Amino acid sequence: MTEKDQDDDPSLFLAPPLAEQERMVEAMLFASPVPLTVREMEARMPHGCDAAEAMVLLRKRFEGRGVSLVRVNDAWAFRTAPDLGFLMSREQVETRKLSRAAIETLAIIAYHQPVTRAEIEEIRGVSVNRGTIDQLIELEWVRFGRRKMTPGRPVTFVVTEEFMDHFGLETTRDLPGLKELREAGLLESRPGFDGPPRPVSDDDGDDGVEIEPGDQDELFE
Amino acid sequence: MTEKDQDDDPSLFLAPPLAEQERMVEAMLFASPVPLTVREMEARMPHGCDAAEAMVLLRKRFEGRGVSLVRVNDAWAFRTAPDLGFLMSREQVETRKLSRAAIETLAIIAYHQPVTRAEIEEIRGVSVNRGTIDQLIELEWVRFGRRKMTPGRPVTFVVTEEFMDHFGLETTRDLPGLKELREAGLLESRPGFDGPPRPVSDDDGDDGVEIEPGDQDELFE
Amino acid sequence: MTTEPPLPANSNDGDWGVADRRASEALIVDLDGFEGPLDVLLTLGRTQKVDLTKISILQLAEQYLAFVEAARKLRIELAADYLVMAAWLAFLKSRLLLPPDPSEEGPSGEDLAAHLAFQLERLSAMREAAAKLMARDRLGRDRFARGLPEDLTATRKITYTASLIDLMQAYARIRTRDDFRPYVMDREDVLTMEEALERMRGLIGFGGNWTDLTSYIPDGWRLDPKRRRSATAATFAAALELVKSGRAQLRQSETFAPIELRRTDTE
Repeated sequence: MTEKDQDDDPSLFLAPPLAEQERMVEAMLFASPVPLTVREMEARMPHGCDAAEAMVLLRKRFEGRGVSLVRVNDAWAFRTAPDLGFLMSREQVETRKLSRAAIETLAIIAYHQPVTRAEIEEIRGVSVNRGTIDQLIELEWVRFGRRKMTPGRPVTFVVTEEFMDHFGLETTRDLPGLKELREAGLLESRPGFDGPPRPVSDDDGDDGVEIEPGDQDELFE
Repeated sequence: MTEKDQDDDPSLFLAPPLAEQERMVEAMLFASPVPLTVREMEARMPHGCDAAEAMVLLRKRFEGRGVSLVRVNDAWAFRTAPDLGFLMSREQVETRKLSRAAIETLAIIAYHQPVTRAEIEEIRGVSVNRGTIDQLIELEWVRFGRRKMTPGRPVTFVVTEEFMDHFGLETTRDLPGLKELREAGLLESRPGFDGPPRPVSDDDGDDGVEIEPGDQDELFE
Repeated sequence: MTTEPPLPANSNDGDWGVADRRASEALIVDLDGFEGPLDVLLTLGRTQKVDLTKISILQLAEQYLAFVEAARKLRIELAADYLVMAAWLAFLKSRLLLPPDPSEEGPSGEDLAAHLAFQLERLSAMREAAAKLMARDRLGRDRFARGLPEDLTATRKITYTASLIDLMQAYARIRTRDDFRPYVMDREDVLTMEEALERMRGLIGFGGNWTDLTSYIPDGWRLDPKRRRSATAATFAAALELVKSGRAQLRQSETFAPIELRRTDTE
């Protein structure tokens, strides 16, 4: 290819036409099992390519198709259109059924992240079973976040990109009903109250950890 | 039987528009782990669909694109365009699980960094193969840190940014301590769960391993 | 705020008490299905058939106390959490019924009730959110990733991977291993019975007279208390062995007096 020679001499270098770049982006996204960021794609493409622009074209092309481009945070992936799920019964993966506790815990982590175990317990009013968070981590839907800057510096939990990909969320801002919940003040914790007794967890009777308002904002900026 | 009748009487039955059928074929071929025949696809589609005709449209649509439809015996599959193979080189990495020795060594480095080889050996209770650390360095998860100001000025090891990226950590301080691991259900509480207890013979007679209290506090504060 | 006169106790029991008690017993039937006291409160709250924001916390407290009472009558053991909540609600109820005491510090009964209402609303909201989340078009169920892995077999590079769980478990394994290490005795300061027996077999031939057993303790085992204890025990056990095999006799004049050993004269 003459491309090689061009690379050696930058003055002669020409980025491939945009249509060609679109093909490249299409191929990479098709081949990748995980969502790819624009930056990751660009790193593989010849010099001078603009993956973001190619993405714009590609998205338009796949609008309303049987497979479409979905965004997961900063990354992109091809996924089949949800209305065609009925055709794919054979591809459906048997997922372990999550317990009610696990589902609730997952939702609390998603809506309140970063959230500590003590906060999850406060919201649910019961102690979190060992194994519940473990299961969510194993599913790769939950991971450890930054430690909270409160006494005891407890670890926090946050949801992952796999979680977003699984539930078809572009960003955590797209969580269903998030705006309403926030407006209703239901995502705040109201510190300073001797509310009803906190659940008695076996091994940490410790911290009355309160969320500082600032911590929450970080998530939903 | 009734199927036959319906087919004979088209007024009773309306197949989805061909464009819709094309979407279906597209989605099925994309999601299927094996190439699909026209007959297999038609079996999954609503009555009256003509997968062969939909395939004609779909093939045309993908002509010259970054992925194309290829025929494998009687069946069809999406493949990335051969001329774009150079973009796919990264997809061909074969990933293997890290050995137990390597993951243990890595864990010790992450939790105790900066740490010398002698210290790693002390904590693991067995000697560390040269190759183990080399492997971790090659993976770019571990690098050399500053020399320790102790006799012999031994080199230390620390974990890298790539390590944090891979494990989804912002800082190593976010690594959970033993108590938190236990709470998340990540710590087996039974001895001998993953193998027989350590032999008490001479091969690890150095078992009076003491971790200085200081080390511990730092970790599990 | 108008302070209503405190209601006489049980005055309105007749109004909803019976139905409520019945409902409480119905709840107890599937107590296992509940996720703690807050969950029970939420379920009880729903029976009020009003918006959660308009719920009567006083009535809710009554309902909950009836629930606990019913459990007690049916001799059902409630977990501690439930009882702690009952105690707290009884306290809340008294706060709500009595006129506020101006000298009292801390949040008022109304504040506490409002906070409980908030918690119930929040839990309920999280449940709805969870249901909405689970009802979304999910990957692997409604939406699918590419099924066919790319299998261009050009250059194959091997890379190693591990998950955070692997890492943490490895670390936990190392750090907890010592806890589970089988107990090993430090052998340096232990004289075994075999060693003592070996030694005494050689010496007993000279023991024609009654001799204090402690004189059989080897040199180097007499001063250090730990060593002396071990050697004494071993020597005594070895002596018993010798007696059993008929080679020696033991005697002790009184409790705690020295134990003496003599060879059995076979002639």
